[in-house]
Amino acid sequence: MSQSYNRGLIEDFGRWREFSAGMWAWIFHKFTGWVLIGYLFTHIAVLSTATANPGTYTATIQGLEELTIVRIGEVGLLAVAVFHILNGVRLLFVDLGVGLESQDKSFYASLIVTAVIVLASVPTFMQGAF
Amino acid sequence: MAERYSSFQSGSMSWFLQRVTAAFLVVVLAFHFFMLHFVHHAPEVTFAGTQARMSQIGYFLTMTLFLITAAFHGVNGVYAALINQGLTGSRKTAVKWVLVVAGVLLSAQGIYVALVMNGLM
Amino acid sequence: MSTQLTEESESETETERTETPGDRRRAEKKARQGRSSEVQEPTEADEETVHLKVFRYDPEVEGKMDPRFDDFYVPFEKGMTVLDALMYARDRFDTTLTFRHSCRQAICGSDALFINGTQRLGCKTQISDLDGPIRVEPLPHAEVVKDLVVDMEHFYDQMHSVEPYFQTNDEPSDELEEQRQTRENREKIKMSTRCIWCGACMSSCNIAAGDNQYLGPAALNKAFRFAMDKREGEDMKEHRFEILDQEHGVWRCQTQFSCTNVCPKDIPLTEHIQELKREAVKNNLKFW
Amino acid sequence: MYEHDVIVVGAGGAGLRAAIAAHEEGADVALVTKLHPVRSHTGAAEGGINAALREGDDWELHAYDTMKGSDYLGDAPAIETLCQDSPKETIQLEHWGMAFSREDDGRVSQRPFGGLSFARTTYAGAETGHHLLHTMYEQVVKRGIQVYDEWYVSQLAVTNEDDPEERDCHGVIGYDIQTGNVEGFVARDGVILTTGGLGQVFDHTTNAVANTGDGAAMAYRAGVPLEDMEFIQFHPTTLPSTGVLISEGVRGEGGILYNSEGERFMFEHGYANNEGELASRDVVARAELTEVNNGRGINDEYVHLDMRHLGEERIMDRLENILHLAEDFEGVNALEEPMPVKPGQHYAMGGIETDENGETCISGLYAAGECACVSVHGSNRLGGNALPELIVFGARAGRHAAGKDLGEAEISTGKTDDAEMGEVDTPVEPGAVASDDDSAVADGGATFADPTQTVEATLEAERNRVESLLEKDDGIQQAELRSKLQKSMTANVNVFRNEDGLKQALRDIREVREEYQDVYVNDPSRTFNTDLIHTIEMQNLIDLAEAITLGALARDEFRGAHWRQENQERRDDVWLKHTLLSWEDGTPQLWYKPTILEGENKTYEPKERSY
Ligand SMILES: Cc1cc2nc3c(=O)[nH]c(=O)nc-3n(C[C@H](O)[C@H](O)[C@H](O)COP(=O)(O)OP(=O)(O)OC[C@H]3O[C@@H](n4cnc5c(N)ncnc54)[C@H](O)[C@@H]3O)c2cc1C
Ligand code: HEM
Ligand code: SF4
Ligand code: F3S
Ligand code: FES
Repeated sequence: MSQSYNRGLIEDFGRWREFSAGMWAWIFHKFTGWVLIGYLFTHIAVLSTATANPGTYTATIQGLEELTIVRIGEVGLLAVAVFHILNGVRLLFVDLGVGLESQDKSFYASLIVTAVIVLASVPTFMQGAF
Repeated sequence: MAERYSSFQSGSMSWFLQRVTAAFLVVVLAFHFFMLHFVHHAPEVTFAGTQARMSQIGYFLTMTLFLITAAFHGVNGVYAALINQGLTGSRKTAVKWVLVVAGVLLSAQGIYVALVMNGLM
Repeated sequence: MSTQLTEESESETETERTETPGDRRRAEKKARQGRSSEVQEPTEADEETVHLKVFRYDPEVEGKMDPRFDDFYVPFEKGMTVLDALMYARDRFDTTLTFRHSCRQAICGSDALFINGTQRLGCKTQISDLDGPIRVEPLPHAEVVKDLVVDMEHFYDQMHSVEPYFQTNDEPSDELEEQRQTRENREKIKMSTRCIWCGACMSSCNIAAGDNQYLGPAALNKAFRFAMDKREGEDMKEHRFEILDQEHGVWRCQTQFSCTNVCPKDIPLTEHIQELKREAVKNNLKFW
Repeated sequence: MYEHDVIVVGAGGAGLRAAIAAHEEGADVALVTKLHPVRSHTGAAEGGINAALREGDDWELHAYDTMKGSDYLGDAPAIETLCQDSPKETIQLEHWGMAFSREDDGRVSQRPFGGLSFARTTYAGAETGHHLLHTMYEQVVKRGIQVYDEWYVSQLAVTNEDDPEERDCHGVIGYDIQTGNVEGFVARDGVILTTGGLGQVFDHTTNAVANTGDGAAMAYRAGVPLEDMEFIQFHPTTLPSTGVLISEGVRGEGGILYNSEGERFMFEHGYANNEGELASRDVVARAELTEVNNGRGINDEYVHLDMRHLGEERIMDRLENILHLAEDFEGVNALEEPMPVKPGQHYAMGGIETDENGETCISGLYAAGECACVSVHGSNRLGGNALPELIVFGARAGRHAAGKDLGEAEISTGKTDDAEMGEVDTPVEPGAVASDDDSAVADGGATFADPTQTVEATLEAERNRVESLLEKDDGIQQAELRSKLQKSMTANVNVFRNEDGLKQALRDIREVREEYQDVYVNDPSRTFNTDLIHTIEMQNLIDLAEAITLGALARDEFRGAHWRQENQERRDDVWLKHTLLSWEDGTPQLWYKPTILEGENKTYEPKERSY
């Protein structure tokens, strides 16, 4: 073979503007999945305070909930979880071979529905945060 | 050509279980969020409340199963993602066992915590 | 092809040829070549002119060793395709412009290119459907041999690795006796048989880019074509699933749909891959 | 240097079939092809494969149709072999898994085609060629046959005895397009040329850019006669900007042709008062051009083919792919506007003279497929008869080259006692331009006893040629010459031919030939130098254009696809014979041999060709 020129990885993420719906869905799903498993570890760690004694547990949870940053984080988590769920359901349908022609529409729908749910939940989540 | 699939290793089970766990998670995760943020509000969570819920055997079992499936789903997802990025050979084996251990520890710790909450431990 | 670095280094550089007068003159010619950057000024009114920005690279020619984009201004004609414009630019402005092409009718699969950020066949893309300037590049995730020509070897290897040929254990003994196939079964495989090996799908797939061994959408589609052909019989089908069910087989697909989006033959690639996954799961459950 | 038993040059339908057949005979075979096999133009064929498979049909009917279609210029032994072998070769494809369209009972579908007395055109959707090509490539992969793809064969390694019939072919010279290396290929048992069509001689063609007739030109210069080159089929409905074929199906379904004045000229100008648009291909093509020449063309170039009145439903049902073609390649929405169409070069009936076993007069040199002329098509090819030719004669050439005994051929090759010398009055000297560089004239190497030496000597000459083309750095570029040649051929050697035009073409060809002496390759690179490849191809186009024109000038009659203004009828008394051209070391020599009309069981009597 003659010499050839390897363009390396630059082209991949430098070209994000050219990504299609399916690719974005994949990237978001990945991202949200990782956030969720990361959270799961943290979550269990926090809950582990229960093994020390009940007081610590209650104090920790309530202490954390008093922090605005935690509240905001929770809204973020909700967004992440809702998107992962909705897109997960979309993927389950794709796996079953249902609705493949409108896979891009269902992705956009997942985004919109996520946004709506998250916005609607903000009052509940932020209750008493400020 | 033949050597391509001589080390025959099916990916079908992990793929399939990832979907099955996902289907299960949809339900429980929604339930969990709803329970902890809408029915009871997170800021009002106390050990007593948690203990009360955990004492119901149905809730306890659901949460345990939730934890195990989520741990499996999450860890398996991470593993699949890494392999898709081209992880192979001994690094792959290493990552695999690290993830398995992490998943098992997570579940074990989680179950232990639940049992404590339950008041059984 | 994967954008990961391959393990073995490619050290097949040509052995030194002895210097002949020809070599010297060619070297001079090369040097001249490198200096003159072939830029055509727009000649006609802008709407009548197509502005092409074409990727250029040549491992041997000075000045082209560093990849660059060249601008060409080609007079527009009704019905003009990107391939027509490239041919015009080559024949009138710069004969060193290199790209593969042959049939001009979307059947030979030679001219899959990266046009304005999407994998398309040059011959099947109307200029009038694009916003200018039109950026033409070689297929991403493949090594560039020269200008718009990429190395297709990896793609062919993947295609060959799924045993892309009909096999059956009960071929009719009479040379004039046909194997029967129902219309439904033919319909089932019809779309999958349309593949022209252009490589657009493979180039568009991020997973294929990350995993060199991933069979990729085209090869999986080829496998689908045979696995679903009832003439091959059940034994063969099982054998085919052994190939598909391997680590770098169907499971690698993350349903990104890029392949389906770019396929110039409108083959529902993702659908076919998903069906293979389901079949594979079904098969494995059966063995329990 | 590479060495194999059988070297097949080209990997379209004919080449792949030949390689498989030779492999099955136990030969070590290699395919050397300038395009990857699946890129070959066989993939573009739409219609189907003629084969007498069904009850009520038999090979003799097929043979009769073919002979009639050829306007009695086909050779009976070739036609009968085609028709006898086609069924089993077609079913062979089915056994290899080809995705034929199916009937309710699960058998392969057949449809009616022009000029056939039985619906025997076996098809796979509207993409029969694509399936045929891919199915056979798959079999090549299965058998592990060696493929040298993107290797351009630029020369045959042939010994240079004075008499071509005494020459031997020992191999070929290939140029590796990817690396620029020139290498020799020794063929122990035979070289099979299957390089396909020569459409690029014209500027408007349904053929691929790669269809430059390389094999025919190389064989010609090596001493093999070219047969019936004047017979070129023009298809009446091709898209003006690309030459993409719009199937006859549109007219079959009721599509109408209009000129710029909105007249339905097929009737209004009396070209075909009965059949109208459905008259045979050559009639319609001539009518369209007459309209354009008389100033009634659109943009002075084309006419309109309108199918809007058929209604969207019917169009979607039966002609859907036409909509895509018009949209993708011409930017026209055929549901809303008429499609522009004009005649385009489509198929070369003539080619390398071979017998039914594919062998040429040079021993060890074979040809099959469109580049060859066994003479099954005579002066006019029937739709659906080219694909069976590929598989039937491809397989025979492969087997014979690999050493299988196929019996004595009935068709003779080379100048035999039957040969009748011909003469044609040309305005300029045809043939090679005299020069001190002999390699352009003859086949290179001296006569060596050892085959390898023949290849080596040719290799040396070829390396020098490539070297000198690359070295040269000013002069004229091939693209300019190519377009000049093509324009002249389309203007003068198109569907209308007359003495003046043909002579003009010869003058133009001469001019191009002389300018070609000055050609240079602009691209200095050894990597994928398509400029160089096109420049080498250009030489072939010149030789073939000249051969076509010489034949057309000589043949002063109207037969099949060849029409002469001076003599607009078929003249069986003088012209029931094949035109042959021999290169004679640079000086084309015209001669004729009689058509063979005696078949296995009967003699075919020339009749009026009317449908
Ligand atoms: C649009 C269209 C539709 C058609 N429809 C039909 C139909 O319905 N039915 C029918 O019977 N016929 C049809 N034909 C005719 C038929 O398809 C062709 O005649 C036939 O496919 C030619 O096949 P081939 O193998 O001879 O050549 P090709 O398929 O053209 O192959 C030529 C091969 O030679 C190689 N080659 C050429 N030059 C060189 C070189 N110098 N060195 C190395 N390799 C070389 C090429 O790479 C290629 O692999 C159609 C033709 C066209 C153009
Ligand atoms: C609630 C419902 C959920 C659904 C429907 C769901 C669905 C899915 C699906 C279908 C996949 C596979 C994607 C693919 O392979 O293409 C996936 C991946 C993943 N999921 Fe979930 N999931 C859910 C919850 C969770 C939870 C709770 C976690 C965290 C513990 C999680 C973590 C992950 C991770 C880490 C991945 C891998 C992502 C990647 O490919 O990088 N998921 N999910
Ligand atoms: S599947 Fe489609 S995109 Fe992929 S190689 Fe085949 S034709 Fe090209
Ligand atoms: S783009 Fe790749 S991930 Fe699957 S759906 Fe297509 S193969
Ligand atoms: S040139 Fe053949 S597919 Fe575009």
